Amino acid sequence: MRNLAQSSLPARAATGLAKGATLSSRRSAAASFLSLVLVGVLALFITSCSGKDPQDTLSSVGEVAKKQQELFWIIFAWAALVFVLVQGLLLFILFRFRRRSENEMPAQTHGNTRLEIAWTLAPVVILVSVAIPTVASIFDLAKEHDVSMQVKVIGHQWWWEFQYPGLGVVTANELHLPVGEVVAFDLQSADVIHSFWVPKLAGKQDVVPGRSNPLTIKVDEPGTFLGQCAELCGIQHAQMKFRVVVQEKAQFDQWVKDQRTPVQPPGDPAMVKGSLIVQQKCSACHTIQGLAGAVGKVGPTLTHIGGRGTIAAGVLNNTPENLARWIRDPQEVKRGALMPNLGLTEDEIQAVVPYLLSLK
Amino acid sequence: MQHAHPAAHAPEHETTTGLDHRKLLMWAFLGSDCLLFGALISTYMIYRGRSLAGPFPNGPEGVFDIPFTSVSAFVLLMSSLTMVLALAASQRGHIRGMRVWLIATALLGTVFLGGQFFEFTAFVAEGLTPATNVFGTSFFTLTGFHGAHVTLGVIILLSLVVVSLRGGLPKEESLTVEIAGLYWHFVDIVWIVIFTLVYLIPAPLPPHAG
Amino acid sequence: MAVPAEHHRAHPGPGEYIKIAVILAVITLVEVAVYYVPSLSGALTPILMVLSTIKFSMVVLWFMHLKFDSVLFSYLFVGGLGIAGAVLIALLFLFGASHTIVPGAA
Amino acid sequence: MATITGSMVGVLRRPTSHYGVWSWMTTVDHKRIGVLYGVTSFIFFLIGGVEALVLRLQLAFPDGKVVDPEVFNQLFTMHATTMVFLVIMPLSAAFFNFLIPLQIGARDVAFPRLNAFSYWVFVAGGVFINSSFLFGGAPNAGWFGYANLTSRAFNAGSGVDFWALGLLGLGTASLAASFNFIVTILNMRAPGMTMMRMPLFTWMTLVVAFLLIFAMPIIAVALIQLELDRSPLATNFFNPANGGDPILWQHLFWLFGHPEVYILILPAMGIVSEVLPTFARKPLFGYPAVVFAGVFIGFMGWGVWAHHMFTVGLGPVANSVFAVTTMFIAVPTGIKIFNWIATLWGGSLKFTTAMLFSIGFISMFIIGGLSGLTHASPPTDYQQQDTYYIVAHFHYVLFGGSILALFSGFYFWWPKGTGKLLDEGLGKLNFWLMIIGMNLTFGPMHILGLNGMPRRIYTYPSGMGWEFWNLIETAGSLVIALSVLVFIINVVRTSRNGKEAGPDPWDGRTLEWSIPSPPPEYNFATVPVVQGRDAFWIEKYGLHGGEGAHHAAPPSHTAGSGNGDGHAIHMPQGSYLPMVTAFGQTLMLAGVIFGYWLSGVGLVIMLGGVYAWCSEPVSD
Repeated sequence: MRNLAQSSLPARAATGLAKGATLSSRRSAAASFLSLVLVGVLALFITSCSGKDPQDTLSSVGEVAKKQQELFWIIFAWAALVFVLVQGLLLFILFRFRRRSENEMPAQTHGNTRLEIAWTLAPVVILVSVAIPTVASIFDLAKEHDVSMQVKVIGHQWWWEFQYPGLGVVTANELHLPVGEVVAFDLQSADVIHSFWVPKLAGKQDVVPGRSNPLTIKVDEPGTFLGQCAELCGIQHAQMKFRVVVQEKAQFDQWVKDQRTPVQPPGDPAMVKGSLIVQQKCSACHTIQGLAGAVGKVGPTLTHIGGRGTIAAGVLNNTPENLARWIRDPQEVKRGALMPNLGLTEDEIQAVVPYLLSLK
Repeated sequence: MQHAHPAAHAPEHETTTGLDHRKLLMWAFLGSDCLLFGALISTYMIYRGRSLAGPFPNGPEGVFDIPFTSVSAFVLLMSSLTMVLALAASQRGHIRGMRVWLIATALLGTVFLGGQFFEFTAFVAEGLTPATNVFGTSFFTLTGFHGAHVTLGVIILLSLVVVSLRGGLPKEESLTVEIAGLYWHFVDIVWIVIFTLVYLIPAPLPPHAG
Repeated sequence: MAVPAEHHRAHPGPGEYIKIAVILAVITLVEVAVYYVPSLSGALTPILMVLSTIKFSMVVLWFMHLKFDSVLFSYLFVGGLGIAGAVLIALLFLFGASHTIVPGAA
Repeated sequence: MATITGSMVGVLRRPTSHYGVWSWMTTVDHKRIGVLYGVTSFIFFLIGGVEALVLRLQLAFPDGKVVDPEVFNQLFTMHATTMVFLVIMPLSAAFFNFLIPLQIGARDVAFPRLNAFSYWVFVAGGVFINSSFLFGGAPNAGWFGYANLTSRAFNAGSGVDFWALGLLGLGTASLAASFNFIVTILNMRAPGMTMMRMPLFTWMTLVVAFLLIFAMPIIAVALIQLELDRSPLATNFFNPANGGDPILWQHLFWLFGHPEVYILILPAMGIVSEVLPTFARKPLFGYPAVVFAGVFIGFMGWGVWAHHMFTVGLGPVANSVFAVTTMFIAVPTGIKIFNWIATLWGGSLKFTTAMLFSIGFISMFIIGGLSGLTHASPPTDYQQQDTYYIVAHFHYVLFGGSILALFSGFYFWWPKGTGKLLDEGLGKLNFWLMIIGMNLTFGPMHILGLNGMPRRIYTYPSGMGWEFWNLIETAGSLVIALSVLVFIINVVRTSRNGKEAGPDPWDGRTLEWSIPSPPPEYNFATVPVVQGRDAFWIEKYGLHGGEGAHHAAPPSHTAGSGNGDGHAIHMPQGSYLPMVTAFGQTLMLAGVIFGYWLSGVGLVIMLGGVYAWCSEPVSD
């Protein structure tokens, strides 16, 4: 068997091409399908770069995400090249070597060492040219930059807590960052594994109980960016979202100042009623700085909840109607959320909502 | 086209490699079982020095009793000797000798198990349970799995004795003893590893402990 | 390795088994002794690793007859043993190198 | 004990019939077990498929209301668990069982009853896991079951227990089968069948069996640790409050999980490596390279597991190491693909349905491999991890790869198993619907992933740019469903009035085509003597075959001189005991959920089964 003559592929390719010119125009079904796939897949990729969508990883804004995107395109280019070459070759073969008569018996080629070495080495070359920028990028991203601010992120089922240790600010589900500054995140979890991800700003990093994971983000233009948990963390994993508001330095400083101001006792008697109900019903789980007794740590802080864009971890826009709906029956909005139905009367709800929204 | 003559493949135990099916299976199983203990030992080693509260394995608050464990490790080691002696007897057709050595091996295995039971009881008395800390968690699981292997081994050995008493284990069947022996020796070498890694090499104390 | 499966060497007899067992017993004694010698505590881990490797190999080679039996058995066993060892080393490296543990957190 | 089992054996008289349900339930014939594996796992394929359809319906539109979030989590967990453990693995096992003895020229496997035991444990395990839907809810923590979401504190129901215990049971099935096939392949080859003459499918089976026996114990340990954590012993393996580390679970899971990926794909590669040469009328190009590439992929599978964990925070060094080893896997994979393509080059390609599926495999697998390259690089993976991009990637590998190849195998070996050809017209319709459906379903997932859509979310709002492609995917999934329906119609129709296949409908190359279809119980009336690779091809066309040497009447092993009529060949008798033992083992596992007394009952049944098994002669 080993004595069989080994025909050389290039030689056969040449004859194949020569014959190809006189082939009938009927293409095999498989070949036409594969060309369809080839064009289709490339077209799909190109249409995916529209850039308007809020979590598009290919229209990055943050510095880290931009570096990751650059690397993606390098690797994608290699992949696309290989894709076109190999699928093209496959198509050609299917077309060229289809069986024309039931009696034909092709040359019994068993192998070709030189060719096989060639197509072992070719991928190695490509892989090396992918591996080098990969490793460089891994270490570049892991480098300690000139950090100007620290933020501690604590993942909870199913909301995010953000602590600014240097600034004495604690907030939830809405992260404010100053433009152009390098922010170092310290990611921790209060319960199960989550993953912190703002696609336009940086790739994700897992949030693991018992560990503390680092992540750096730097954004050079202001804007509001969406993020969400990327690791399955239970029934409401899908609804564990947050927003990142990147502001000019002055606006950011103003926000910090507002956040540090404790809640003032309300003057309006309608508001007093709301504050009393909140004190009674909410304070075991929620903190409101300045409201006596409201020091609970189970749920997100409600100090300045009126200033946030969304409630229930990015699920609902923060409007009076939505807040009322949420308080009326959290389980209807977010099945499985740890906030129970408090059984407030409609009257009480109408008192609580304006009070909470007044906390800006 | 040739065909093998029907008579040429008559003996049932003739195999491609010339090796017995069951013995091949046993070695493949032992290779596989390496990974079982590999994962258990890895877990123990990863959690070394990561317990948040005592009791710890060694040091002033340590629960390990090295002289005691050394004796039981020695007992298990010697059971490997009695096991090969049983095999040697079986291969030479000394059926009664084989039974004696098999019983001796099972007995030594039982002594080892008794020691392990005593050790577990003592640890629990000192406040170490599987729930106490990650040392307790990984220690009891690892040594418990080993103990389960020994128990199964003892059952196999005693079954062989019973089979032999019914005349089912003549000289020609010594391969059965050999295969059982492979399993038994494997259980012994696992303990050689555990004895060194778990007992003799002291674990670092957690930085914030005691 | 070149020994064909059918012609592997005969297993040793009881005399050789007992000799091996005596060596094993002595090594075990040395192991425990080393454990109690304070001046050796720095080198305790490497000494114990070497000694127990010898014990391990002797049981496998003589009592389990790998020295005498078909090399195929050795492949099967060493395959599993090798992967298990590599996994252990890799995991110890991974957990040793990277953990930023927050004790008692969560 | 002895008397109990003794009387039990007396009650369960040794089955003697060769027909009817009981003969199937007690069979130890590898071909029948293969058929049982195939039918059972195809039923699970339909169940897992329906689960996928519900998931796709939920996600067809923003704010879907088809199922509630808890059910959604259960469905995607069960979809993946089913497809991996109850479909692709056992479907591969169906081919192992049916084909291996035929391909190596053996009359049976080394341990026929152990083989039956594997099957029954698999059935029991599959039913057990799925029964969780009836007992308070299916597992809901993903097929990867990441700790500590699986701990009692965060997952009080018993779904996770069904999952962990069920997988332990299925693990026994895989282990028993793997030991069996390792011994069978090493030890029961026909004279002249050297290792380097074995069919590629047999080689890949051997590699997979080794991967299984080394990988299964690791996941078994992890699952046991999980169950101990959840048990009254309250261990702390994955409990961070007491020093445990949930990341340990991830390491152990992926130490198993990555070899598992190759366990799922290597049999497919083996099938393709049989189909392509047959319909190209050429030997596999570079056989040794393809074999070694397969072995090397299996070996490398142990050094890449942490690429599933790039975002966990292992540090730059570990991430770099695992990135490089992962990329390196592309080399042997590339070797295989190029060798397949070179097999086609210069061949005489006949586009049967089996061939189309195999070509589809190559094409789709290339896409899956290339998208894999983009997340072998950690910095890009930080964006792609846990998004639909990953879902796209592994569906191109597992559906475009494994499932297409398995369908190729159905169409290829169906005539061998049943004696009847599947209809080629319906087969081609099946192929085109399936390949169009899968590209519609999984292609857009690349875009959604890059567009920031995470996996495992039961809902998404409008305005994210995800609506259009999600709808297309759902439509695509219905096309896949249609293609499976066409397959079923094909099976039903041809079983009634299909064309007779004859022993060698495809001008086959390997020994299974030298015997009648379906093969007799003893497979080979006379044991063949193998002269080289593609043993049957050589028999037909001579050692230097091809090039005009076209024999009209191939020799067959159906009849011959001597005792070639097969009547004198004794095959092992059927047995109830594998089933009894498997039942006992499953009860033992179920007892962990339903009460330890049940475990006791199970243990007694199992020990009784083993005891009777050991004392039962191979045939009376």
